[in-house]
Amino acid sequence: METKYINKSGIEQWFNAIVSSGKRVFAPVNSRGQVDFKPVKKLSEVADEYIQTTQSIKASVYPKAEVLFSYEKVNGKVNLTDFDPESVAETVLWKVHPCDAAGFKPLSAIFNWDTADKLHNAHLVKTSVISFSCAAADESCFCTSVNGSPGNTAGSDIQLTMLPDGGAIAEILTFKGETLVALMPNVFEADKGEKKEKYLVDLPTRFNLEEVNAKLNKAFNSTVWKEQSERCLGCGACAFVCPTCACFDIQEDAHGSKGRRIRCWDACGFAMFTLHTSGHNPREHQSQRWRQRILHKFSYMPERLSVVGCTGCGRCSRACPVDMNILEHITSIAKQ
Amino acid sequence: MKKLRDRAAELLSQGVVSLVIGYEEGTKRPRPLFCRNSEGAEKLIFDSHCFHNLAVYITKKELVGKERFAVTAPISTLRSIMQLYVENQLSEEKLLVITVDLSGELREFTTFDEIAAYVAQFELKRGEREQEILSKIEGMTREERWKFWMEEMSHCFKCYACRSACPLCYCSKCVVEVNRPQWINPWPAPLANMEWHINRAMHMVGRCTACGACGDACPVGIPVDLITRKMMEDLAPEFGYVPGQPAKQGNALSSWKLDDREQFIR
Amino acid sequence: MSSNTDFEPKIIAFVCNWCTYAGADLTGTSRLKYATNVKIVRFPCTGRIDFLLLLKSFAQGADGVIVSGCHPNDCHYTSGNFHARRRWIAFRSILDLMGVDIRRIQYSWVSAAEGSKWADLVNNTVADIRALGPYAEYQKVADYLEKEGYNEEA
Amino acid sequence: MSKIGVFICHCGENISATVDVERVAREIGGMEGVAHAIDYKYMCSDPGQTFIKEAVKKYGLDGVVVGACSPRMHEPTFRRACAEAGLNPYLCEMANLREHCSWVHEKSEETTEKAIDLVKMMVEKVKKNKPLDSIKVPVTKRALVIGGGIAGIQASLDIANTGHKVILVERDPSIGGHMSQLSETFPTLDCSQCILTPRMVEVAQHPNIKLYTYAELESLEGFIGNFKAKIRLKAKSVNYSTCTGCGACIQKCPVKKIPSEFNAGLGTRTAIYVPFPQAVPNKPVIDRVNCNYYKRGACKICEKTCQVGSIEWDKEDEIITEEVGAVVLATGFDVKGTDFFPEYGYGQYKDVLTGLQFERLASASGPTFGEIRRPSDGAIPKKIVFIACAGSRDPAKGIPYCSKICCMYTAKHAMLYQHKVHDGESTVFYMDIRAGGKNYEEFVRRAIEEDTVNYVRGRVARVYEKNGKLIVKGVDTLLGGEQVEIEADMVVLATAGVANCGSEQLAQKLHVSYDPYHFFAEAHPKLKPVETNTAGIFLAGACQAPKDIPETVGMASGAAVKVAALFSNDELVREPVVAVVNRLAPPLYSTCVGCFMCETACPYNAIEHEEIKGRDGSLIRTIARVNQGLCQGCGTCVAFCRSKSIDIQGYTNEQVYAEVMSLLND
Repeated sequence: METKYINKSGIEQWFNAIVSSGKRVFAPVNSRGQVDFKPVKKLSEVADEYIQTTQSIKASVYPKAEVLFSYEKVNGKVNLTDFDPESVAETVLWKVHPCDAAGFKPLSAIFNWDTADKLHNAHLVKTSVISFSCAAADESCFCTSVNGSPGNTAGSDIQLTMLPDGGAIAEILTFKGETLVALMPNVFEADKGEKKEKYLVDLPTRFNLEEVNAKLNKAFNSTVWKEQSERCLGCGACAFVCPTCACFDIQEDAHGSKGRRIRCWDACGFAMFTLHTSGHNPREHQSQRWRQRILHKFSYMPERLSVVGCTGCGRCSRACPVDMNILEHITSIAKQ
Repeated sequence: MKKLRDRAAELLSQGVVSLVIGYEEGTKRPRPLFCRNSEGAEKLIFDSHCFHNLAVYITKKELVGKERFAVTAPISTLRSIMQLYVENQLSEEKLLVITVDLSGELREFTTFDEIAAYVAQFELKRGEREQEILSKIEGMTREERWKFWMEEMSHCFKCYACRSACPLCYCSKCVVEVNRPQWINPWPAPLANMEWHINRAMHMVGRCTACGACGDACPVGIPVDLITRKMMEDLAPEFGYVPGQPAKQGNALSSWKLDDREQFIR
Repeated sequence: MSSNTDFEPKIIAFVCNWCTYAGADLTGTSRLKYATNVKIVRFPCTGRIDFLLLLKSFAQGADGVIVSGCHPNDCHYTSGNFHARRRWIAFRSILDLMGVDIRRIQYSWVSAAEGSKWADLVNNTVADIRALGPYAEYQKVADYLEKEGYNEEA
Repeated sequence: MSKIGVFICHCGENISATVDVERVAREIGGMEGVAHAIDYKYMCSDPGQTFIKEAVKKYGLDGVVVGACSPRMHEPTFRRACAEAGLNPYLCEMANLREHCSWVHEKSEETTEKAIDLVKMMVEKVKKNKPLDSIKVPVTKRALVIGGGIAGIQASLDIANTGHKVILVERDPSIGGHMSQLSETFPTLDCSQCILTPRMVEVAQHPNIKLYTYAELESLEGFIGNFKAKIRLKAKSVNYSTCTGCGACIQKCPVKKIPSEFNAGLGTRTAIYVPFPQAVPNKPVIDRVNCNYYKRGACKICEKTCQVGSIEWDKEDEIITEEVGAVVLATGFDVKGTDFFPEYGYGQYKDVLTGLQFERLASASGPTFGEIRRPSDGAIPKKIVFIACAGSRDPAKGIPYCSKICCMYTAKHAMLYQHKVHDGESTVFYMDIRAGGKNYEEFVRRAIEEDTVNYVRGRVARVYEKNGKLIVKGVDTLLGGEQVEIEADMVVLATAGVANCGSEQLAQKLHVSYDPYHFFAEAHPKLKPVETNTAGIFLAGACQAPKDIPETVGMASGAAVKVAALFSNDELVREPVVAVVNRLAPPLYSTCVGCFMCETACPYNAIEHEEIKGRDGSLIRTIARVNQGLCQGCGTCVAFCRSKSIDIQGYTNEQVYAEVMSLLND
């Protein structure tokens, strides 16, 4: 790990070098009234004024629907074409928030908890993350309450902290990061000794994670779930914008004698998610599904995978049509 | 506001209703509130920022239970309630509807006829946002419209917030979840999304009251409400129905006229 | 669009049992010739025809669709065709709004006595769709899972 | 995996001349799930069918596809063959290789490929077919006939004579209908009453007929074979079990000036009355609207007169329920009154009459005892004008149709007039003379030639009164539009026949459809003229459209045969091509959410409400249920159902989807 300084024009030259290297570059772009990660070619396309992209980088790294394998039956013989990890394009994510980058850890923990997930890992290997530390936050942000921070480097390959002169402190964190630096090493100057903390937004913690965890351990039968979830509509918006939600569905796209099996995003908040063929639904009510969502992230994952299933990005709160504010709900549980 | 809170508290404490569905202050704007006692009623608010269509909750049995309940309803919610009524989803005995009229007075409806008469006073108009986007769409060629919507559809990740927020999407099993046959591909892909939204619009023919809840709910900002709205604007005059003032003897697609348009039929 | 004489359009016809299917039978008994491109799927009534089938047809590679049933007032079930007519008015309006090419769906009334009308309908529709060309705009997006690849036209 | 047998027919050379049938069989034989595929010269022949039967057994087939002619031709044949081999007949489908392929295309690669596609399509469909059982509905062998005119009388007698019970409901105090009002009937000029009254009496005395007069249908529920009719017996105020029909009360009734309905307003009747002397039953009812006692609370003269104490002042309407298996609608028609015609004085001229009023004048039992006299002054009209098509065939009047009977009865009227007033002069204004029918044209010619009725082709623009005469202004279009003006003593309008008042409400009660003029709609204009689109409800007579007596009687007998045929079996067997609402395990029970939009879409009122109740009897949900007796299998509800909760057997979503996909996936 190495810290360097890169000036304003250096940033642009380096960015252009990454683009010309042939890698796909995704960065936040402002279009249709929303800021989201999109393929970009020029630095000027990258959005400036925003707190958070609508969707997390999950949307750029993992396709919403992806072919696990395809098949064709010819003269009674089945030809199978498996997923090819090499088909995944090298991707660089530019201007990722630390809370997004931090999402890779819980995602990997889930996808690889017993057998390694070929697709997930292929995407991960091909992705490099250039994060920008956060100089601003809004009322939905709470990374500092879930072991994160505006300058958290977890999951990043390089982290830039923007300086008033337009340049940035560059923390080169991994080998992938070094590879990116190597595309234009000369723009990286020696560290000027600036403390990056000075440029980070001050985000006080909103709740104590251990305290919440302790409360949740005893809360399975609490009435709080019903109270909190009454207005929840049961859509999947929170799950789909979440950087750590990993629920998926397997579907068949069959056309006569050929077809493909598709993995696509799903959400534990959907009523159908746990519906059995028999008609029985172990999570019949919205309150049970809401409980599952919270307990999974704040209790089951820390317990079983040793990682908190939330990075405090606040996207679910922003995306929710009925203001299911996760911070408010967790805080209220902590206070109980 | 005080009148509403007092009345709600009264209804709850006297046991007239067991639940009042209304609005409270939310993070950035009002949000739905469920009060089951007079304490909860203190949080009630009702103003022009109360946008959510609360009719979406009144068909959820696990929520409203078996006892009588009240709902505070701006005009858009009232229209949905009327539509739900003709679709046999509501009963007069169980529902008390409260609104605040233009003069700020509290009004209570115990019958659907009263609601129908009240709703009839209000005209459904395009707002600025709808006007802006729709006139843009109306100015496009067919190919441009296809491109426009395919771009929009590419953002859809099928969270079904549009469906969840719609008071009229109360099916216990939506057609997208029907898999024998799989009418609509369940994965989020541009055309599969397009199919979903075309299907949604078809299912809303003669039913959509243009409350805008679906578009408001979309986390990725697709103006899905304008699909159903434009459909409604185009078809309501032709089929002779008024959104929110439904006919009991059948909706636009379950009825017909001898002289319905057919110049497109060769 | 340029007309393409090598292009053999795939067209599916959704017809009712009592009028158009019987009409097409009469075309046969009258030995009137028409193009082989159209294949008939039989329904009890036009009222039975689901709009989703039309959408699926295009997604699965159809270039055109014919929907045909009894003339108004002739429906075997008295009003199935009237219900269908309304459904198609609504469906066309929505498809047009979404930018789907509604010229590729040909609606018609063909009675059991109109064997020659059926032959004409098929031949004219085949010619029309041939002139429009393959419905690539729709078909090519059918298999894509992600936006990339089709939206960024070279 | 399916085991489907495919049988490709050459149809002699009809198919094999343009389609390479061997290749079709060969390629289909390689398809997934096809266990056996052959081609043969004539599949429908005995040996052909034997191939199928043997293959079903030998290969244990669970589906059969016959690629041959149109299923409209031989589907029953091949389904029967399958059934005989022990395979459910509904697991057999046909691919139309002849009418839809070989006959309409030239011999070519494409033609054969299309044939392959068509067979493939049916193979994919059959894979999704399910064994179906025909639907059996029990039949209550009792008929309800509504309307006691000649149509209802004929239908009742015909049904009763087949040994089945009939309930005949008549709105008026007597049966007989319009026919009882007629003087003489065309084209034979026999007396209407003479031929009708014996039939009326036969009805009253028939052991199989239960007659309810002064009664109306209140409601009808159920379906073919199983209707429940609620009938309102209007209070007659007279106890028929004791009344002897002596008529003394009628003599004494002080209210005597009520226009007689039977005499079309030309005569009068009393408040307690029998509509006409030959009425069946020949017992009076009290017209409560006009009775002094009911109006003012005092009178009761009839009660004093009645020797047997039959007057029941406090009698109330009674509602009875009858279970029936079939209904015959014979509610007849009405004619437009003279007040419908502004151009002819809005009914203000007393001597402008309707054809029905003229019937009463000409009738021996009428107000003038058969003499043609002017209602205004009782004088015998010396000049009379008949105006045909008064209202009929006049879109401006809202009656574009032909009332059908007017040409004939107008000729009859003119003839009767000439027979009764020998020095009289009669003129008929007509648009066309429609005298189609046995001996009809001859009848009209006789009126013109033998009875010297003056026929003028043209319309009458105006009728107005001047110096006690009715001035009839018209044109003679055969004489180049020459103005014709006749000073007449009497004018008779052949006013349009219209639907009976209340027919719309009745149609709604019965759930039968009706045309824009409120005549009941037949199920098919050609092939099902006596059926309605509601199974088990039939039509007889002028309630369907204006028609004359022989046609009415024929139709009534037709309806009776339909009823008798229905009653000839204990159960009704129907094709199982009907809609069904899905049922699932609790807690869902069904995906139907009970919006009941299907109920409003169904042309047959086949959608019912089914209450799903818990073990404690509490209502869980209300969902739709299809009444298989009423459903005709159009499938409109299926395409309409948003949650795909209704499906139609034989054309299920899975089946049609598989068909479409097979055509597109290669």
